Amino acid sequence: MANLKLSGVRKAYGGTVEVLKDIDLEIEQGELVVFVGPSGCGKSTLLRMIAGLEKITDGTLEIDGQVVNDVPPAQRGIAMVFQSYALYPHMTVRDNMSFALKIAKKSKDEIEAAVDKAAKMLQLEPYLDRLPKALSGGQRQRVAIGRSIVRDPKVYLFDEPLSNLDAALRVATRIEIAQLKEQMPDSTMIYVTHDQIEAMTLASRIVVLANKGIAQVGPPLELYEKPRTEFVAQFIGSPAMNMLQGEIVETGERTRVKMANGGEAVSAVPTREEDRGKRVNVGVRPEDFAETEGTPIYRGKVDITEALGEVTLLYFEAQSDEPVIGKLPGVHADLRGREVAMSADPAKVHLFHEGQSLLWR
Amino acid sequence: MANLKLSGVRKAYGGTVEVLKDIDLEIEQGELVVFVGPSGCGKSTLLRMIAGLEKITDGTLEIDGQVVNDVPPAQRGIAMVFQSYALYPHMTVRDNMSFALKIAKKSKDEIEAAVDKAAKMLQLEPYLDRLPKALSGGQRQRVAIGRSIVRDPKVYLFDEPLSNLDAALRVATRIEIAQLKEQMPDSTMIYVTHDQIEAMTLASRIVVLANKGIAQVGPPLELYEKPRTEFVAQFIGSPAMNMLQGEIVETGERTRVKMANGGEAVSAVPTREEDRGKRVNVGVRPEDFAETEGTPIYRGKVDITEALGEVTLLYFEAQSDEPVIGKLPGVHADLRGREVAMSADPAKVHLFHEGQSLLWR
Amino acid sequence: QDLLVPVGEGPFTWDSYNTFAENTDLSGETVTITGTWTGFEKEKVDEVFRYFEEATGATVEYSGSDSFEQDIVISARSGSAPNIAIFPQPGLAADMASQGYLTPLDPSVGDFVRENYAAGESLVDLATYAGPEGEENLYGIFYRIDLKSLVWYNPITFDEFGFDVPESMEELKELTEDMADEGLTPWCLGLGAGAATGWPATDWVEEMMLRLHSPDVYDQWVSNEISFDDPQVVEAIEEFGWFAKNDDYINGGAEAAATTDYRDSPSGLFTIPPECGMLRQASFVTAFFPDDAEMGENIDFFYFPAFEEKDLGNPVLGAGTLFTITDPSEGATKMIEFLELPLAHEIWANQGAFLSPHSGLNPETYQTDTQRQQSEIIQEATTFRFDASDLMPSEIGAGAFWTGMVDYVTGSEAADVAADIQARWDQLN
Amino acid sequence: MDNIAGQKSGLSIVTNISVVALVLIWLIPTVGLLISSFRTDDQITQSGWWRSAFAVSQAYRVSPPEEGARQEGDRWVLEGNLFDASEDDEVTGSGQVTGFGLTSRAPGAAEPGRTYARYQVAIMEEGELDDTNLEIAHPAGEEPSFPATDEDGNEIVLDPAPIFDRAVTVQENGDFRYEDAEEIDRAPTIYITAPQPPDFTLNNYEQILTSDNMDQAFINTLTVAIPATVIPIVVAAFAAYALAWMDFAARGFFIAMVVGLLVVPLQIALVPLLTLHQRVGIGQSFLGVWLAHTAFGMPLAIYLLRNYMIGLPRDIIECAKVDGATDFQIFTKIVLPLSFPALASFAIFQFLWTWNDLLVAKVFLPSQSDSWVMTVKIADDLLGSRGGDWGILAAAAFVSIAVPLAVFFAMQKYLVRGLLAGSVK
Amino acid sequence: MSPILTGLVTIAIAVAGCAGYFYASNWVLDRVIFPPRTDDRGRNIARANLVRPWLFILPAMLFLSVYLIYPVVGSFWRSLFNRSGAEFVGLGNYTEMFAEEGFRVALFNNILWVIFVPAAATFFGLLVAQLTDRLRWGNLAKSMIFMPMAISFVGASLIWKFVYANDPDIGIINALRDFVGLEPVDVLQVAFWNNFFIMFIMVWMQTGFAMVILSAALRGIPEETIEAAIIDGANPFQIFFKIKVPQITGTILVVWTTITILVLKVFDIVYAMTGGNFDTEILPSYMMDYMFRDDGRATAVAFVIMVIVTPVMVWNIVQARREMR
Ligand SMILES: Nc1ncnc2c1ncn2[C@@H]1O[C@H](COP(=O)(O)OP(=O)(O)OP(=O)(O)O)[C@@H](O)[C@H]1O
Ligand SMILES: Nc1ncnc2c1ncn2[C@@H]1O[C@H](COP(=O)(O)OP(=O)(O)OP(=O)(O)O)[C@@H](O)[C@H]1O
Ligand SMILES: [Mg+2]
Ligand SMILES: [Mg+2]
Repeated sequence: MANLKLSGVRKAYGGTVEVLKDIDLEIEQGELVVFVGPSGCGKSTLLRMIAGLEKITDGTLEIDGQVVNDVPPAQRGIAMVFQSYALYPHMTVRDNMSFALKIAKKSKDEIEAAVDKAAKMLQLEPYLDRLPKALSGGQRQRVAIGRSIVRDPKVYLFDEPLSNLDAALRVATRIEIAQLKEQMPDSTMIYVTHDQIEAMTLASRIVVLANKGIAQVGPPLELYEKPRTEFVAQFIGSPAMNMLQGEIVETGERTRVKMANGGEAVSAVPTREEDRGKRVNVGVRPEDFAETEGTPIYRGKVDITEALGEVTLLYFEAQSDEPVIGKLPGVHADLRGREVAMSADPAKVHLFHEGQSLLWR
Repeated sequence: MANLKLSGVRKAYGGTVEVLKDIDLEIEQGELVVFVGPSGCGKSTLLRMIAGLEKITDGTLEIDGQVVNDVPPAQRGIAMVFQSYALYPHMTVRDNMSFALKIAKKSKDEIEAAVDKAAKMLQLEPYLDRLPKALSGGQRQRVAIGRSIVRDPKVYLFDEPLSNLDAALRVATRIEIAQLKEQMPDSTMIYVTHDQIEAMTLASRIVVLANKGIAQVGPPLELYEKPRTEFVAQFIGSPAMNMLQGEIVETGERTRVKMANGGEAVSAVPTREEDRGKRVNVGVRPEDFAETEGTPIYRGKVDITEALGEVTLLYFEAQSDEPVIGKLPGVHADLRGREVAMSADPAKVHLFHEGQSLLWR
Repeated sequence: QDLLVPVGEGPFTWDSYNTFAENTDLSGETVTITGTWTGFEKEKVDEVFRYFEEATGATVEYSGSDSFEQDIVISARSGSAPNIAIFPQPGLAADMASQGYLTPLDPSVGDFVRENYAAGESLVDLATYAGPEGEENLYGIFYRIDLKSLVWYNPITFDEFGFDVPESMEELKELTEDMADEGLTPWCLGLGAGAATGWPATDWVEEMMLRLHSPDVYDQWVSNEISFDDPQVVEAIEEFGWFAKNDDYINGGAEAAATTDYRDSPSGLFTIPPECGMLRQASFVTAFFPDDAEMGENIDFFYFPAFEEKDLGNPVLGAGTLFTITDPSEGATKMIEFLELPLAHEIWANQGAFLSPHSGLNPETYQTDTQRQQSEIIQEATTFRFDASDLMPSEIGAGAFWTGMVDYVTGSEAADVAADIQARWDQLN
Repeated sequence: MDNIAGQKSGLSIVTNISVVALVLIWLIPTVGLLISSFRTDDQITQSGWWRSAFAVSQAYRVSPPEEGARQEGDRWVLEGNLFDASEDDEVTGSGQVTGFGLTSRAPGAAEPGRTYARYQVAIMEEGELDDTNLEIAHPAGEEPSFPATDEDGNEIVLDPAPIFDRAVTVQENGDFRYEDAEEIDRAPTIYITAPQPPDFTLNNYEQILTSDNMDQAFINTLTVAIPATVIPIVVAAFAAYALAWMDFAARGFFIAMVVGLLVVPLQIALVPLLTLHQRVGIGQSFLGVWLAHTAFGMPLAIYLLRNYMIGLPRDIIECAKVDGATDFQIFTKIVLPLSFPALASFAIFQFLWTWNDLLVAKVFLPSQSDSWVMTVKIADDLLGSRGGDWGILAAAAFVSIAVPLAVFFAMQKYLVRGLLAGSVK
Repeated sequence: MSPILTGLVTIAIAVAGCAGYFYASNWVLDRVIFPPRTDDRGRNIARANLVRPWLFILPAMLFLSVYLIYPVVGSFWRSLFNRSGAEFVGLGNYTEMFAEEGFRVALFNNILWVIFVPAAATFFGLLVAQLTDRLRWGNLAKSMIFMPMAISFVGASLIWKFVYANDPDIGIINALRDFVGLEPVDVLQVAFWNNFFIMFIMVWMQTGFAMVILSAALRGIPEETIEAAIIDGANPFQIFFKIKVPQITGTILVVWTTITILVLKVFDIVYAMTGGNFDTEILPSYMMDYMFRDDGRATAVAFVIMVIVTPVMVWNIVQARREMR
């Protein structure tokens, strides 16, 4: 139940390998912030710095207004759930959950009350006397969460807590975490994940990390709808947003772009007169493409179709390096090998400077 | 370049633990058959029996018309790609690929030609002299495939070959496998996977295993559109198909069902007069649901919404054990907590006997 | 390598050697020998064997080992015994003979010993054992004799302190007390000898047995006709204890004796200031004197005296090593023959720290006067007895007796120790 | 974990100090031995090895020749330099007198530059007058002043006056003046103490390495140790593979058997085996030692290797099967190369063990010196004949340690890896 | 022939002979007995595969049977006969032995050894493993501590004779006593405690072994559990005792067992240090006193040792069986 503030945080391993720099971020009490980013971008490192498991090379970390750079992990009032669960394998579920409290020399009654409460919340009561190895993956993850809860920390930290679970369990546990958050609206949570769906569904705000820094911070849908950079645009959403080159030919409330491959795109992004003639990248998400009879944004021969039942993915024959992908609802196996023309709702056509920032800002 | 026939195949570990029984399956030359099924259902076991790595307890396995139950793996003309790649860690890529040929005492030239050809096909030429540990996951997987190709086997067996790769790589390698199959249209492949998208996109036929046997065999879209059992219906597609109880009130070309929770469903599944009054399960995929003003199939309060950008998942407050989920295109965060009525295109409303088989057959 | 002395030179008895050499040709044959001599002693005995090689053309391979007693049993059992084994103890040889591992010598050897060895008869007796079938045979020939009843001292120290060489045990005990009074530790005593730790103490007890009781009692003790815990034996042990269990009398204190190596013990005589005044040890100990030891100068010896009041004469304790054939061959037989030549004895005598019972040996060949004097002691002896522990069964003489003495020196009561040893002896029968 | 925020550095200091302490305790014995192996026997008994870097004071007896003695008054006088007079290199080399005396009891009783004299005095002992010698140090050229009592507390009677016996004055550089009440007709004995500079020597090693048959012993040890290391590895590796990866009826039984035999004390086997060897005609020979070592190392070898091999990925082995390899090929081409760390770590153990073995070598090898191994050579020959010769012993110990240490340091990294997989699982 | 050459040739023959067996027997099996001819190659290969495990395991089992099982059985049988082996005495050797003071002392000491040495070696090994875990010079420290492993028991005894020497100028212990003004003592003669001084030599040697294995085990502990404990507020001691040690109990027990077994085999140290005097005899050295003199007694002692090891052996078998599941 706390707010966190990172100012100018930098991390360099061994003094030389810089992993993160200039991280400024404020997290309010009650938020659930998700860190996403490509593998190796420093998500775990940032989380571990907040936990105190890594030293902060430069900058300050404040929790509730207090600089805690040199405060040992145990005194920061945080709890962490690890990707590998990190349960103590030689202790029963109950002992796992009460370990921190015992270390803190809490009274027996107090411990029991806290453990029972958490166990109830997480439906772990039947397993309290089992050893971790006698639990399924999902149950283990719940124990790991329970272990955090009993400590009643100011901040919860989750490092890819679901990535070791299989698909079905992952969905179920994800929903459980969402419900848990709802039961503890005041708790602050920071969550690291690889999984877009987790990020989109759980986060109150998503922090996209890239290139040693923060690429964008914002609520999930804002990132989806208004990615600030091509990187974020392509990172959020799957398959990634298509990027097509073009040149602005008409400005104003709506913008018209002449595509390099001959088509034409209309975007709801307003431009000013002086933008005319500028080269832009037109971004269209595969799911926003639709077959068209009129002037298409893109026209190409379908190389492969993947029919997923619900939707069909169209892989166009590559004309440049970047593949173009379309996603049409329903089944369209017949499109394979055919020439298809695609366009999109102007509201869903994004424009990017070649210099990467979203034009319309 | 062979066809396979399993007749009455049974597997019992240690003579008592029965894992598979009554497996009858014919695989034609040139097919790519995917085995799917819940974890532990025996997919790997079946594949390993075909490979000769497990003894067949009962029944026969024929390859090209010859019973091969007692033929050792090496003589069956199969090649297998393992989930863990199973590269020989102490051999270079080239040695890995030529191992089988050396064992078979092929001439040096022959080996070199085969390896070079496979390496070219899989774009492995730059890595031929590296050790596996110096390769990325995707490259390793390609080596594993290349190792199979050089042997020019009758049947390729893949056991979850992509499950150790990260999301992006998985997509890329999946497409590579699809292209590979296209280059070798005559080769027979059997592919085990957990991943629905892989199954849907790669398979010429999918074999769904469940309850020690085969639940359904068919082309992917057939399984999606016409699942023979509730199990298959719920297994294929994500989130799983919603199952709602109801009672047939009108029969004929179209069938009307009165739902247990008050709604009404119309299905394009034809029924006969004598079916009237029968209790059925109405299956609707979340993505087939749409908001309606008219009589809904289902009406409920939205408990949680998960906005994925492209689509929004609606989790309805549970009225019975089975959760009901809707998937609407676009963003609908505002639906949270509201009462929503859902219906679906009659063509997409599936009817199941309470006894599990799809009615319309 | 050159011979120690070129054939034909010096006061050595060459004639018989030359005859032997003419009559013997063992070219190409190898004679393997094992024994306990290692280090300097091995070097010396190798010189002797070199003359055998020179004479016969055979090759002699001698190996000396500290654990000879074990090794010989093991190799005999595994059928890879050497041709000749040199036993430091008749006891073990008797054991081996009874198990059939030794080959009887030609009776002529016995006759030779009787005629040509000092106390020849007894030396024959000591080497005559019952074989596996119970028949008695001569199995070995003694070669080197050690004189045990010697006390070594540093004349300079005696001179500076004004001590005189004692003539009787009474005087020796008095001297011991005097030294202690003067602040000089009287005795150096080292019982340590690896696995054989304790044996020097058994010599003391044997000396005391000979000085307290008649030789008959000694013989009975050896053959266990009187038990080990007989009061007479206990008395001897305690007499030893008078010296050894008094911290003031022993360099480093009585307990230190048990861990001091016997090869280390002489050094105390030579240090400045001296660590002790006297050392009772056998003649071979000169091998362990420091390099700068010079007989008559800073080291000398006197006879370990007898009690004047007992009137038992001048008993002398000795020991000897015994050549036996463990794997018969022409070479082995010839080697035994070779030992009958005075030269075989003279060569070692000439290298010092060696006494021989061979009467044909030219005394001039002794390296030092000391050796000559020692051989005189043997001549003057009224009683000569062989080391008792070497005659007892090896489990006692090379086992229980040793450890018992260590126990005694480090605190146990004489009677208890003796009883333990007797108990062990009882088990053998 | 060095990265944890707010960590106290005190703990790491304590850790460092404790490790230093432990390492020192562990090293001291060996270091002591090592240093001692470079010292002469005299030095070893004179001063502890920990003081080997400093000069030690040592006492010497010097007898300057009596030539040149002359009479001065009622005394005979001999003058000269002790260092010149001495024939002992050690004495000459020291070059400095730190003390001197007239008896070996008190060789350094007087400081250089003073006079040390012996008088005959009368003392009162238990009420009776007695004569005794009294040694006393006093400034050179002066008369001594006698103490009231001697060292035993007896009163010294100065009347009649003490009678001069002899005196000596020694300067630091060794110049001396010896006076005697009687004519000097033989070399007088003077004791001095002089510092002996630290001195290290390779003599001990030279003696050991050039001693009879040492080279033979070294080769013998290798002849024992190498096959006794390789044979069990080969045999055990095949068995371990069979127990890990091949399916056959009695597998479980054999595994239990191997584990059970792990603990059989090998002494139990010596007597029966020796008899057996003799009966089948092997007797005492290298073949016998190899067989014995192989067998005694076998349970541990199979146990370690099997544990390691079973940890190899099943997929790889199955893949090789699919590739057409027979079990023999799988073993030689896949499993063996992959088990290298385990093989190496067992090899280290077995090598150390066979190299250092005394018992098996004594029992199964002939007792002749030409088939001695190093341990036997050291234990039965060197230790025996040089019981008190610490320097030689120390050098001998180091000679025997050298090869195993070299092997150990060379293979160390495999040891850890092999064990990691072997015993920890 | 020079000894080096002889040595090399014998080494080569020995090693080649051994490898040759496996190669040849496999060749015979595959090519001669069950050749994979085209008509019935499947069956022949399968049959060859049934035989092959036995080919692989045969030499090892031969060694084990002849050199370990046969002696165990043979020894027991021998221990029922008198010293010369001629007369059957039943359990006579055992009863006589147990009646003897010396044996009881050895037995008692041996029990001390079995308790103290594995415990102390494991303790020190664990301590060092833990302390050096994060140390920059940890590997160096470990090498130093492992070094005694490479020394023979005889060599080690020699080293410690130095340390324990009576003379304060040779023995460092007495030098220290001397330094603080105490009388030198002969530590090998201090009743009862001398056992511990001798045992410490073994501890000194085996600590390295324990350390190597335990530090590998410590490394194997998942880092996250430790980090979780740090976050839970555990101090370094609590982390060590409550998190690390419980997670490696299995390894600790393995180390413990191995050292226990070794302790029951080693006679050299006692032999060289005291020759069994001063009440320091242990069973293996006691047995050596009788070996080749009284085989009846010697084998009886060996059997007592076997009996002491039996629980350890059973425990190991149980452990191995469990692991196989
Ligand atoms: N101890 C370390 N020393 C040096 N570099 C490190 C260390 N730990 C991590 N790194 C590097 O820091 C970068 C960030 O690592 P981090 O684990 O934070 O990435 P991540 O975003 O969590 O990746 P993933 O999604 O794969 O978990 C990586 O490039 C990694 O190689
Ligand atoms: N050696 C064995 N002995 C006994 N049972 C086994 C053995 N191997 C597998 N099984 C059981 O057989 C069943 C099928 O296993 P299999 O590995 O074929 O499943 P799967 O469908 O491949 O599962 P997954 O998707 O998790 O890979 C499982 O219940 C498993 O527990
Ligand atoms: Mg991470
Ligand atoms: Mg599987």
